[in-house]
Amino acid sequence: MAELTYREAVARAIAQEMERDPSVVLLGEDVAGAGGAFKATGGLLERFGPERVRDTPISEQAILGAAMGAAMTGLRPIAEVMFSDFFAVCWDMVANQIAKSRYMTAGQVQLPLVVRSGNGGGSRFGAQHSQSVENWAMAVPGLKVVAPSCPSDVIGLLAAAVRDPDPVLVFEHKSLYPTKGEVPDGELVGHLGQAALRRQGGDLTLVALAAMVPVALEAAERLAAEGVQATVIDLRSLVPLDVSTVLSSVSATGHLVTVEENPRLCGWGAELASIVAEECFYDLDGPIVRVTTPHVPLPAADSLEDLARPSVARVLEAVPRALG
Amino acid sequence: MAELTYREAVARAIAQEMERDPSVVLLGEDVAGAGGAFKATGGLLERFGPERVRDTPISEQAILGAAMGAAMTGLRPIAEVMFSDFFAVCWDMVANQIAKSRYMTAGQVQLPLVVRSGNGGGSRFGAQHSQSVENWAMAVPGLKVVAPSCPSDVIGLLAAAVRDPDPVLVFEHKSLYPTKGEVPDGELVGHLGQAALRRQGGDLTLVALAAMVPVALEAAERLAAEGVQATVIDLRSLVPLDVSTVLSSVSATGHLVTVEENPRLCGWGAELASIVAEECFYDLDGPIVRVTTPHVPLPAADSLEDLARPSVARVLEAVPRALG
Amino acid sequence: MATSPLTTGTEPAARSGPETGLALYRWMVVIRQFEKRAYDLFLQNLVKGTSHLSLGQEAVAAGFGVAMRPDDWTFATYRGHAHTIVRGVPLTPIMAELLGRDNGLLRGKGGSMHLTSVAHGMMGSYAIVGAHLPVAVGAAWSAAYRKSGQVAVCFFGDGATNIGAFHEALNLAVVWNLPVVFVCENNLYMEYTPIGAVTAVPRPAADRAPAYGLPPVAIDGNDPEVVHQTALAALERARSGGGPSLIEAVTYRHGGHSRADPATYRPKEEVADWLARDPVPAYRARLVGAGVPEDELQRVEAEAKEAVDRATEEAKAGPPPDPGLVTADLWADGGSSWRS
Amino acid sequence: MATSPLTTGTEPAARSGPETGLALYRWMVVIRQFEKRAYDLFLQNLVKGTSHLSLGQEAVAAGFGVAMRPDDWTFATYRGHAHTIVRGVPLTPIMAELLGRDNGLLRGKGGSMHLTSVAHGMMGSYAIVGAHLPVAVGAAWSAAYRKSGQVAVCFFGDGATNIGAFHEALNLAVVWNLPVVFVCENNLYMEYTPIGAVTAVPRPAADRAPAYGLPPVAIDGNDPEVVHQTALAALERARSGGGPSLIEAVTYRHGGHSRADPATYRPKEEVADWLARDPVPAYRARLVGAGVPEDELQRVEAEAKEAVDRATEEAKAGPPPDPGLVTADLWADGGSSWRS
Ligand SMILES: Cc1ncc(C[n+]2csc(CCOP(=O)(O)OP(=O)(O)O)c2C)c(N)n1
Ligand SMILES: Cc1ncc(C[n+]2csc(CCOP(=O)(O)OP(=O)(O)O)c2C)c(N)n1
Ligand SMILES: [Mg+2]
Ligand SMILES: [Mg+2]
Repeated sequence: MAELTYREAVARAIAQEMERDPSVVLLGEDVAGAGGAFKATGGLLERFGPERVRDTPISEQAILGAAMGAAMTGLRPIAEVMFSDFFAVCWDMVANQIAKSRYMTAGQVQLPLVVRSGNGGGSRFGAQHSQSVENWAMAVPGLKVVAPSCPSDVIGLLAAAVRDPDPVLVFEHKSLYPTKGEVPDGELVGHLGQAALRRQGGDLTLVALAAMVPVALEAAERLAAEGVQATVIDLRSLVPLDVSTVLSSVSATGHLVTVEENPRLCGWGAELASIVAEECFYDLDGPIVRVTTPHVPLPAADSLEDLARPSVARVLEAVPRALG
Repeated sequence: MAELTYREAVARAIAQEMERDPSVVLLGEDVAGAGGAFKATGGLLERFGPERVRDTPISEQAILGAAMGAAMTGLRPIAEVMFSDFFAVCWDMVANQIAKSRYMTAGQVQLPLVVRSGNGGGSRFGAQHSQSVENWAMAVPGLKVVAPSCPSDVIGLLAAAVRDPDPVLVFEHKSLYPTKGEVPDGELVGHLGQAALRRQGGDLTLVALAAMVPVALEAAERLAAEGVQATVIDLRSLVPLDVSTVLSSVSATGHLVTVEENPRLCGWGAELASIVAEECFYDLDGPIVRVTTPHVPLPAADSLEDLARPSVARVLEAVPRALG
Repeated sequence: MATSPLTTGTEPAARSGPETGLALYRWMVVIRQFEKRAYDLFLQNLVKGTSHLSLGQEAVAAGFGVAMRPDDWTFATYRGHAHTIVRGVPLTPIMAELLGRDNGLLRGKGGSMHLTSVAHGMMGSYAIVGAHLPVAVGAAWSAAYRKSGQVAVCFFGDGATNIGAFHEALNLAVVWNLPVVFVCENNLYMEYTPIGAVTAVPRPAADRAPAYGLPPVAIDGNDPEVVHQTALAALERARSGGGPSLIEAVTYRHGGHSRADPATYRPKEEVADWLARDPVPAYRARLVGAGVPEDELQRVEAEAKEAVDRATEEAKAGPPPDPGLVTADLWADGGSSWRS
Repeated sequence: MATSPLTTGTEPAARSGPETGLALYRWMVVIRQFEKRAYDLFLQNLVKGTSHLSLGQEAVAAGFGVAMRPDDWTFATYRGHAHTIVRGVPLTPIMAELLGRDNGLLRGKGGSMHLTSVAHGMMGSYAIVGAHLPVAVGAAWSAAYRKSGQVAVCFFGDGATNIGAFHEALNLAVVWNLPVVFVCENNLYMEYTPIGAVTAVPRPAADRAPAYGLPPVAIDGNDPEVVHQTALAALERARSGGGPSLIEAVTYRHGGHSRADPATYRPKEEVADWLARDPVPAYRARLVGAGVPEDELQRVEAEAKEAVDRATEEAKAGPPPDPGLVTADLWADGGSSWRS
């Protein structure tokens, strides 16, 4: 056991996989010489050399295209898109090429690749550097999508992503990079598609992802003080989605609140709510309530950004509506 | 009254608006000389001249960037993205620039622009030319989103979009271009954000969009033959979303089935289902069921594509589950 | 404009020998026959989706096909039948794919625009303009990393030179000095708009080469020997660590952009001019002049026709795709489940 | 590499007069003082988000600012304080925006990376590399369409020359012959990587100009008079229907890429070299040499300092933004409702 930061966990996961498999390579803007804009890839150039750890021009389409072409010809690339907002400049590569090639070719094209990206708000970077866009990826068939909330999950999910035969997008949350957590020693490999039960309670199910997990947990503590016992599920993986963990919890509690950072419309919370409203309808004892950022871009000023993103207070406000 | 095709309606709407307002201009690949890849802009070059109707290179980022720059400095451009799949190559312009500029600048930047695009499947074009991506747009705050299902709505919504002070994405359905409908004479201007009640029935609410509207209507006829009376709502506009029309219908019928063409996860159906599950929960008498394309890209072969897209049969299959 | 005089950036190392000549001719004829048949089948409503033919552009595919090593990689656009054929992919599955049958190359899932046969080094046909240039760069990176000596060859149209991905791919390929050959088939038109009307330079690819530190190369894309020699030189350069090449092959499509496009937007004289320079009869005449016996050419032609006939019959006999394919092969496990 | 000898593509029409010289110096000093203050405030934890300073690059903004007509348009990157200042936007709202206050230029909604003042022709600061080049093209199109004589001037970094939007914007601007001036501030680095390490040509912008039919222009971006004269010529060319220009102004940032980046990735000697060519003292010395009285320069400096002091105080006194702003101004109706 050792305490690591979330950013250190990224570098450790990549090193673990590069050590194990010489076909694993890393590319992106400033990932090599500078160790990454978020300092999450520090030391990798020194350890694995410039053939495996490569700085690129500011050319996201070329970065992802290169990852794709390398993956289909035998490498297992890890590409970095510095801020997840920049997926917009290479969305064709992600949504039309990487996601669809295996299906269109009836399974001929293999794409074992990983795209890591700094996602989410809280850093006062404004609308073009703060988005939570995991729902963009979730909406596109052919992409696996994970978003770890703690250092040990960073390692477990990133390692699982590298070993997975399909393309996986790993959303690292920017505001979590400096956070710390205990990490077991030795090799760590997780599973894609397993939610984690972070807290057990019989009155209500709270589902959250990435930076919203601590928010949900704190809300659950406050609720406990008022006598309401909440289960908190850390979804961890959006595709594959651990539907059964959510359904069995909601079956037990009868109430669901989702806590998501993306803007209001068409987020993973909407998907989850719809699944529950279809598959678990008769077990529901109250409305399903989603706590989200309102349907606006994130403002830059600290006070405004804090108001926009879901907070413990907003979760607490939502719970009575869900309990009905 | 005259009978027009859906594609003729596009040209008529644009002509109506260009006639009225000299600041309206049209740009896109092959829209001028060739009258559009779908022949939906025929005759406009001849009528309004090469300064107002402009062919572009294959440069979608430049097309949308040019539309944005022109809109913020006094023009009202209508840009064409030939197939909506190509939004992926200019998604930054749409999602990060056009959608966010007014908000980020506290209202300083005005963006009265329209982006039209051929959307949806049914043409056996395969995975990269058949997508329904209206949910991509719906998920991004700052974009208005409409999708007409008939020629008169094409004119009404397109005209309303041109006159709207905000950016509007108009999803024209490729498989509807050859379809015909009655269109009133004279100027036609619709409203963004009004759903249309296409059929009234007390037992069930079916909600559909664009090419799924005829599917839902036919399903409703078949249901009527079995004694189940369905209301069919043509959503028409995703942003603004006519929530009240949907809620009041579901309050009356107690049952909701959505019929959407996009892949399974995070579509407008999920959003609508979630809204109903939150705001109308106590009026629901059964699970909310979504009929969608499965979470796969669209296959090219006719038989496979027909199996993948929602059909009357799939809607009929879903109804008993919704009725509980 | 794109009709400006051609320059040959790479001098042919040697004239092609008679065997090469016949090989070039054979592929040109096979492509010609195949594409004409595909058009007929489209008119018979048997090709259901869209298709983009290479009629008139056969010399480019043939010249490269003959020059490439079996383990080299092809990346093509939606106009990819010809490039698939020259890699030795059997004609039946190609034709069956156009017809949307279960015996299609992609079992009907991809259609005409996405022909792929990884086993033959045909790494895909891409329907988003420009998208495959960065992908080819990635394949070349993998070849360089593994020191495999493979080269990625990437074909695209004149119109693709104006999209961002072109720029990013060229720059990265040069910076990383990768074994990739970019081949612009300049057929003077994007869909319906002349490339000269929307491009800042006369030669859309060649005039951009210096922006990536590469020499400008524009060749006669209707001359299979020029194409073949240029291909050999570029492949050798790539294989020996000399880095990328960008080649503009000027050519012309005889028909419309896709399917039933009558291509009325092109001046009659221009079409007539280019038809007079039809690469197939022109090369035939050249071979005859070089002493290749007439009956040998006729044999090649008959074999091509027979192969296309057989492929047509076999394709037509194919069943519609298994319905289970709709939800198959999204993931490596063969399925498409999004829930665990 | 980017440090190669500079060439001046446009010959200065005439030496700048003393008034112009003082104007250039004034803006350079204001920018210098403002940026140093922004850095101090960042260290005091008052600037909460990120910020990208133009310390060392003042001559580019000043040279263009003095040359532009009031109704011309500026499009800048996240490194846009300087370009906002030279359009005459008052310093207080700029500073208040950095501090995230209600009296900020964008009421705190945009922050340092998105400074915009439409009333001053400052049409935005864009934080996605390359995105604003096509937008500037659109503004130029609108000027041409309305025959307004306005010019769009678009500033970007060396790193932006490798992204697709650069290519698309340049091509379209030339094809449509639009009044737009593209200015590459080549400060030799993207974030932390030297531009020469990731670019296929030595001069990232100038060496690409011919790919769009434009002459290669690289100038000394630390000499405000060279910048000013080049700007005048390009603006005049654009205004008179001569079409776009692409100018590479070679310069250097004194500090890190953003915020507290210590910029240790740069060789000490390189930094020392460029500090020795600091444009502010260098230009001061030149003006003194040209006979501008010392007290006039001191007055300019004192005024600048006073203006920045006042802006700082007023900004600090600003309240936090009205909470209602979170859901304001998504739409033209002032709100952000997505339901009707
Ligand atoms: C990004 C993108 N934009 C537009 C299209 C639509 N489209 C398909 S082919 C084509 C013309 C391409 O012209 P060119 O590159 O010259 O190739 P050619 O078809 O002539 O071989 C266009 C505009 C597309 N497929 N992808
Ligand atoms: C599309 C995109 N990719 C990456 C980034 C992250 N990023 C911000 S600034 C920067 C470096 C830009 O370098 P340059 O263009 O030279 O401008 P400079 O900062 O030196 O002024 C990078 C990579 C971004 N903002 N947008
Ligand atoms: Mg072409
Ligand atoms: Mg720079």
